[in-house]
Amino acid sequence: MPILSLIIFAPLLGALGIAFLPSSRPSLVRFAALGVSLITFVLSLGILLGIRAQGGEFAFSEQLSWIPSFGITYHLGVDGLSGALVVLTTLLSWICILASFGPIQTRVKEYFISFLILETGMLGVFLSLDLFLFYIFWEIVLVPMYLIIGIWGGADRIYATIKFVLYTLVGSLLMLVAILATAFSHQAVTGSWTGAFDLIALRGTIADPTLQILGFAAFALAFAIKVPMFPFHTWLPDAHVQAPTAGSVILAGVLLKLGGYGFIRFAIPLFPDGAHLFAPLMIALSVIAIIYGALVAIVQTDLKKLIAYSSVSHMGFVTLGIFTFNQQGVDGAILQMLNHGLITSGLFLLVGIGYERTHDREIAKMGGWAVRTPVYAALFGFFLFASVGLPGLSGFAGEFLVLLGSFIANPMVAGASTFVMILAAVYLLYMYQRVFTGPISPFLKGLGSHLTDVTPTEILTLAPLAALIVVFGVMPTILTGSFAQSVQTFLRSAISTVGQ
Amino acid sequence: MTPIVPLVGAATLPGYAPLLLLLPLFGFAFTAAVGRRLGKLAHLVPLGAIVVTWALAMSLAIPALTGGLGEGGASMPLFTWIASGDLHFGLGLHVDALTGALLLVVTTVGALVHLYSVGYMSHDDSYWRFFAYLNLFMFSMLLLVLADNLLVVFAAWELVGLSSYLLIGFWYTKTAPGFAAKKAFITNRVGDVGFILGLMGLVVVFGSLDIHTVLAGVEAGALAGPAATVIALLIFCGAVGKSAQFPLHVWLPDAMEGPTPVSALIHAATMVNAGVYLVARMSPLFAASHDAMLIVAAIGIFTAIFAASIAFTQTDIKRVLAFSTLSQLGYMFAALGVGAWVPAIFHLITHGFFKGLLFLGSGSVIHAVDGEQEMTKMGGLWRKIPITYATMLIGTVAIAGLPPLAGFWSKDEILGEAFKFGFTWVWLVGMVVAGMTAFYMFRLMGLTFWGKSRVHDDSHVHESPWTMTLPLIILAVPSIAIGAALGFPFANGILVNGLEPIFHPASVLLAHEHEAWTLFGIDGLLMLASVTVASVGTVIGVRLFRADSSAFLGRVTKRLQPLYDGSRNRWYFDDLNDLVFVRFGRKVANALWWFDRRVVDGTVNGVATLTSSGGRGLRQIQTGRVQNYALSIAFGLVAIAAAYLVIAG
Amino acid sequence: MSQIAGHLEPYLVLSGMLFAIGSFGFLARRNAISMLMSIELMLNAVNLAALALGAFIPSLAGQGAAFALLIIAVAAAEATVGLAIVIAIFRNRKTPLVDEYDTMRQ
Amino acid sequence: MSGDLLTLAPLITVIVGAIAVLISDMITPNHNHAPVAVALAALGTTAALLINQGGSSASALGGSYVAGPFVAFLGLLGVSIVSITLLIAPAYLGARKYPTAELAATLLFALGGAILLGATTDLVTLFVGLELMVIPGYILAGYAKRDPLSTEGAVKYFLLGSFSSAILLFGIVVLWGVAGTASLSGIATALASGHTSAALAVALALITTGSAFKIAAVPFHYWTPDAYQGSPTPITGYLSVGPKVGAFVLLIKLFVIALAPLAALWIPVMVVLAAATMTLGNLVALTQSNVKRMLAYSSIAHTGYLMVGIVAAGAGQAAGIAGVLFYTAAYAFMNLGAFAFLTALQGRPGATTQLSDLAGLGRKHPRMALLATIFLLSLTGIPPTAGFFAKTYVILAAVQAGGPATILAVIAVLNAAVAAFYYLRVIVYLFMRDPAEPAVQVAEGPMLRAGLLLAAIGTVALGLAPTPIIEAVVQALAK
Repeated sequence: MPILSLIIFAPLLGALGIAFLPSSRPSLVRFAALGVSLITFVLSLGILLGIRAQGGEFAFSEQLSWIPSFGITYHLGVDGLSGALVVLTTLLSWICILASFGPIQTRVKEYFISFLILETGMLGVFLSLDLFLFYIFWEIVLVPMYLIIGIWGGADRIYATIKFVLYTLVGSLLMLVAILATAFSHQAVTGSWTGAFDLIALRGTIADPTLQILGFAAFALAFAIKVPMFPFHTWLPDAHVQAPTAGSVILAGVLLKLGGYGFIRFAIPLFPDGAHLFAPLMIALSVIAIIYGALVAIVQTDLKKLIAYSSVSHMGFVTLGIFTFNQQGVDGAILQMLNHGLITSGLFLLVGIGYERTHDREIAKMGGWAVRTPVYAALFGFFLFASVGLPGLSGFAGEFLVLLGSFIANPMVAGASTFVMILAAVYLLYMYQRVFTGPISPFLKGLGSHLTDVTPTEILTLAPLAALIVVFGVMPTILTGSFAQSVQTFLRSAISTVGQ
Repeated sequence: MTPIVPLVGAATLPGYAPLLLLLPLFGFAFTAAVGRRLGKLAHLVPLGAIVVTWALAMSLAIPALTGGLGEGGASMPLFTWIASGDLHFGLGLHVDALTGALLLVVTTVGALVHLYSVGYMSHDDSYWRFFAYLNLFMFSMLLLVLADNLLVVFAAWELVGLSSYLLIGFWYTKTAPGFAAKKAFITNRVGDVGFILGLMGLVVVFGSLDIHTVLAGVEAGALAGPAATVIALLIFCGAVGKSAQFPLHVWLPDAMEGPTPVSALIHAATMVNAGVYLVARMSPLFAASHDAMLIVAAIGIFTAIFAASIAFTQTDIKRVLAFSTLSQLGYMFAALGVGAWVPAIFHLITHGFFKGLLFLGSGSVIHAVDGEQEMTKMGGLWRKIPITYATMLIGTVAIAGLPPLAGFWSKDEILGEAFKFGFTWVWLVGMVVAGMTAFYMFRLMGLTFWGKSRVHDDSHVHESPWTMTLPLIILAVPSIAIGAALGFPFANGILVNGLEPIFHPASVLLAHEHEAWTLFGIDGLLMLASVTVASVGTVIGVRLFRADSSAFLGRVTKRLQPLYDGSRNRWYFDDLNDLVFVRFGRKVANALWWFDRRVVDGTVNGVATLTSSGGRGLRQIQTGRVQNYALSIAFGLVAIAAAYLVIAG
Repeated sequence: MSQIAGHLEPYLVLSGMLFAIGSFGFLARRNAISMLMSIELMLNAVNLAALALGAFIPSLAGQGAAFALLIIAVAAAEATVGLAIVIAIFRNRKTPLVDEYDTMRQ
Repeated sequence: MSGDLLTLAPLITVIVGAIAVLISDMITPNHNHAPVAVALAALGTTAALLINQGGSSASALGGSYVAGPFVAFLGLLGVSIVSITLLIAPAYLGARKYPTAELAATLLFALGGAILLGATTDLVTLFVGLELMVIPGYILAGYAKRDPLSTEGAVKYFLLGSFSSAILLFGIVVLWGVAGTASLSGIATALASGHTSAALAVALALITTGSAFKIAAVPFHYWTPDAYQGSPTPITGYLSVGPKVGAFVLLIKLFVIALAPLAALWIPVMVVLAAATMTLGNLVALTQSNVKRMLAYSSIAHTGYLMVGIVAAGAGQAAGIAGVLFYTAAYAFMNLGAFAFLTALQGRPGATTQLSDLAGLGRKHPRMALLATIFLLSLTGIPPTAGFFAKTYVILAAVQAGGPATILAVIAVLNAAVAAFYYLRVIVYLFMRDPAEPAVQVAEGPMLRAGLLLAAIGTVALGLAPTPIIEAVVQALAK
């Protein structure tokens, strides 16, 4: 049974079904959407268990001929890496849908339809093994996100959403050219289109040095924009600030990961020589992103912007780890992706919860929030320290392994990056102190009884994240073990042929 | 000779050992979850947990110190925490004499502080939260001393930092604690950056962070020269941060914003000793680099005198104690730096007890004068709160280093060994500090208890409840006796015998050899000297502050105005930090923020604007007139023809 | 007469000149009708070329006339449609001058 | 002779159909649907005939007319274009008291021209076919004879069109003379030497100019925006796809087939023209506030993308022609769809097509807005839509061709990103702005809905399952 297709298209089918529900009954729509996403979540847990049992590099493979004249196939497969990301996606999806129950009151139906389509797109990206298929899902993700930010976003949403789409589009269109060039070179070499778009068939076969360099450059640009790496990051703060809470969550939790995943799954295995050529640049940009993002975060006045810039800093670890090309670095990078997905999502959920009550994110207006809503403050503190990289919470293992990997590669790089440990503490604790501690601010006082503590539903959205943060903090080996094989394959495929 | 036998050879800990961690952890979890509903009973579970923990700890510490566990101590591997490729960072417990020494202080003072807090915090409405945090701290601190892997030590290192953050900022509705907590955490992080980098260095060299593996490697000479120096100093950075040594000392005085039991437990008796423990634990690593040792000694002794000089003029009772803590910690690092490992740990223990006592005492004072901390608003309290007075006096005598109380033994050993190992300058400064210590401590006593009362309304000044005085009394005992108990007979006490094997390899690396201790020889003289200095300080202190002699003091300060101001303002060090890191750092961040908007994002938007303006320009050519259109066709034709003729040649 | 009659070039040159004149007329005139006439001139120039080529190039013998005929037919069709359109706009604008037909621009 | 008739059957059916339409109109005057019905019937028959011709290839008129898969493909495409136009037009014309019979007849004549153009193998028939397809265009542009804009557009279109026709014709004649044959393949062989005389260069220049005008390439594009904006919206829809498809067939026949030996000569020029065309089209479209005019400029940009395919084809990549053909099909559906949408918005006479008119449509008419979104996404080139595969196809061809073509491909995708801005802006107005006051009155009616649906189905189907069309295209070229 094609379980992967089932997982990818379950949300889409759900969306179609919801399209026929009456708009007049929003609660029905809400629960339908939640149900669909929960089913998808359960299914994805199923494959997670199956991966080990199946063996081989990719489990549950499906391959159907699609556009035979170019050897384009509908090829799906899952391994430890994509499996983990798929579960992250399905988990965050239902959490987001649940978290949208309250905030989204206009055009409810359209909203949840877009959200489920978005989920399909994201899952497709993680499960595609055919470059063409991958690209299609990659682009599909844009549309619902465009609508989610543009329709349900904040005051300046249209500028933000158009910026987001155009920026991503520029990168991905060049990637499309690179994909086609790769496919054609394969066809030119082998004389047939068979496998010209198939990741597994292409890996390690691209000899043409120019294609190695240009191809990698094009892929890297697309992924660097998505991650986002310095200096392609400026769409992120705008998008985050304008997006509705769930949008921010999914953006930080999954969409940014598409970039990191792209590097590991496609860009580097396909173009190892190009990757090694660009590695110093990528590492430099990552280090800049790590430090720069943190420094800029310090002076942010908007809660969401602050977390957005912290994402830039945290995602810098991902790219840094990947381009160390050693076990620790890559393990760390993947851990960092997953943990950033959990932690930052939590932070955005919390900011959203606060926004629900205050309709404001201006740090300067806050102060002494903890006085009124201790539980909220405590939860915020928890996710905040996870984000600071406190050992015992999941953030630490990833960052440590990345730093260790980069130290092995080049101690100077590690030395520079490690300083973010201080900066992260500075911008997060400084924010926490200004928002939650001290005497209650006039603005918050003015809200009176509106400033309620977290509701059970909101706790329900945060609890799974918190639990996972603790579990993966104490036993990150659960994760590292699950994707160990993927990392091995990656490291093998990442060996530069011109290197020796 | 294999001083630290590798893990395999070591005895295994009794099965209940993990309870040392699990009990406080449970206490924390339980109280955090339901403590709120328990109201004034919230302390029962945490207190119970800690008392049991104390009993268990003793059952391990005493044999450990008396060699009952064997030279290598005992271990118990638990599980692999982080693994990547062939690197495994496991969580395991290890107890040896050094651990035992720490367990002794940590659990004893810990248990007493819990008891003390029952009274001290009784009026606080988030009573439960306080005990939850205390248990979290105990868990972290015990993890720190029990862990057998440096990465776990680092984790615990951060966790004690967290609990310290939470406890300093306990009264979050006030502004100051928030600042102080943040400052503490961030300053510690500065040191931790060095720490973690050092650990990475060790991983690269030894492929492991298992303490025994690393140390065995160092003893085998696998790490030497500049590499050793760099790594040792990086790790020392962590110690400097946690133990508040210069220049990262700034957080500790502010940390006094926390409730006093916290100051006693975390910022006097236990957490701040973590740095000393770390350096002692890694003694061979430091011993492998002469430069590193020198720097440790220098930082230590400088902090000692620097802090003491500030303590002279502070008027907040807790801050005086805070600076005295810095100063005493400086002693310990000086001792470590000169290779006097055992005395360092010895002083750690004694200081833990009497400083704990002094802080709890000061808490009792503050409690008595309802929240007042300014000594200028105290005085003459000894009649009102005799128990507090008596116990604090004991503590003061102990810290002053007057025989036969605890401080004398350890401090004397430090100074003696420093001299004997040829660090005359350390010894000299140490002597001066000893005198200063005695002086400012008696100044504290004088301003607080002697002279006539300056309390604006001393009608309801009252002695504290038994839950508070009992710990004082209990702590007074070790403050008197523990020095002799552990340190006598000289150079052959329990502690020496217990710790010697642990530090033996380091001493070997330093080529220190111990000649027999001679009462009527160098050792006797040194002892005499230190006692003399201490007594001098004491006498001056008592003379000046027994009765109110502010007139004379006024004249002295007039003469030494700049020195006085400098000391009063902590030698302007916080202002310097504020200038360099806070103000300048903010400028940098703002500059980057400007850069991000104007340059990075500016480019992006610039491209967009350029494109659309290009469009606006181009649409002008659509004039709407057929002739122009026709003309452009004609021109196009000509141009193309020309192009063809050119290409065709 | 007969000397030149033996050569293809003069015809082509003539046709080229006619075509150029026609184009110039089209570019220069402002009156829609005149522009239409200029186009007719251009088409006739083409016809001339077609006939000449058909006459002089053996492999094209006979095709020239057919080609020319088709061109004339097309030209006629164009002219009809053109006049209709010009009349239509003249009704709307009351002027034959094309440079006043510039409502739509940019 | 009877064989000829069989081969010519589709063409004849179309012409007869056209006449039948006019007769039916005489019989039942001022009855708008009868002529359309007749026309659709004729189109149906034509389609059937074309399909059954699709397999084999037969020739008629002494070999200057060759029916086969290629003609079948073009014919069917033309049939769908004309059908959709006929379905959407009545709602618009009816509301403005314009007849539909003439429209139906003219469209059928034009279709005949297109079929002829697709089937021809020699210059003479080529020109005749072209004119037969183009001249109806002039009539259609001026279809709203009482509307100053419509007539103004028509005049511009007509004057410049016939001017360029003359230029093209002159070029064709000279080429004919130089090559000494009218047969396209014959010309290719005659020029095989690759030797170029001045006369040939001039002929090539004239032909390039003439055909560049027909496809509306910069700097010969000026007529497009005005003619498109002026014409009644559904007719604009037709003009933006029908003649364009024909013009690209012209390019394939003239450049890719006849002038293939001179590719080295014309490729550089084509590359420059293509780059200029797509860039100008997109940049100016960015600044338009009138959707109709914006789409006019966007159609110029699409010409640029299509030329990429021609360049690739010139460089010897069969995929180039295939790409062009697929693109024309995709473009036909998505662009007609977009114009069908605009038509629907102009239910009331005098209704404008300003962006602001679209504000909040997503709330008032979600289905209509959804369809519009599909067309716009396809025009942007977002998968899985026809537009995406079309772009991909020509870019793939360009990448295969390598050299300047690849650079052109990169320019093309960057342009696509620019284009995304103005297409997405329409979506912004549809969904992210509050409804305009007074709200637009959307025309309804089964025919219009059918037209929209047809276009949408084409757009999505070509996106989700492009294989059949690709196969058809590839097969059409296998001759």
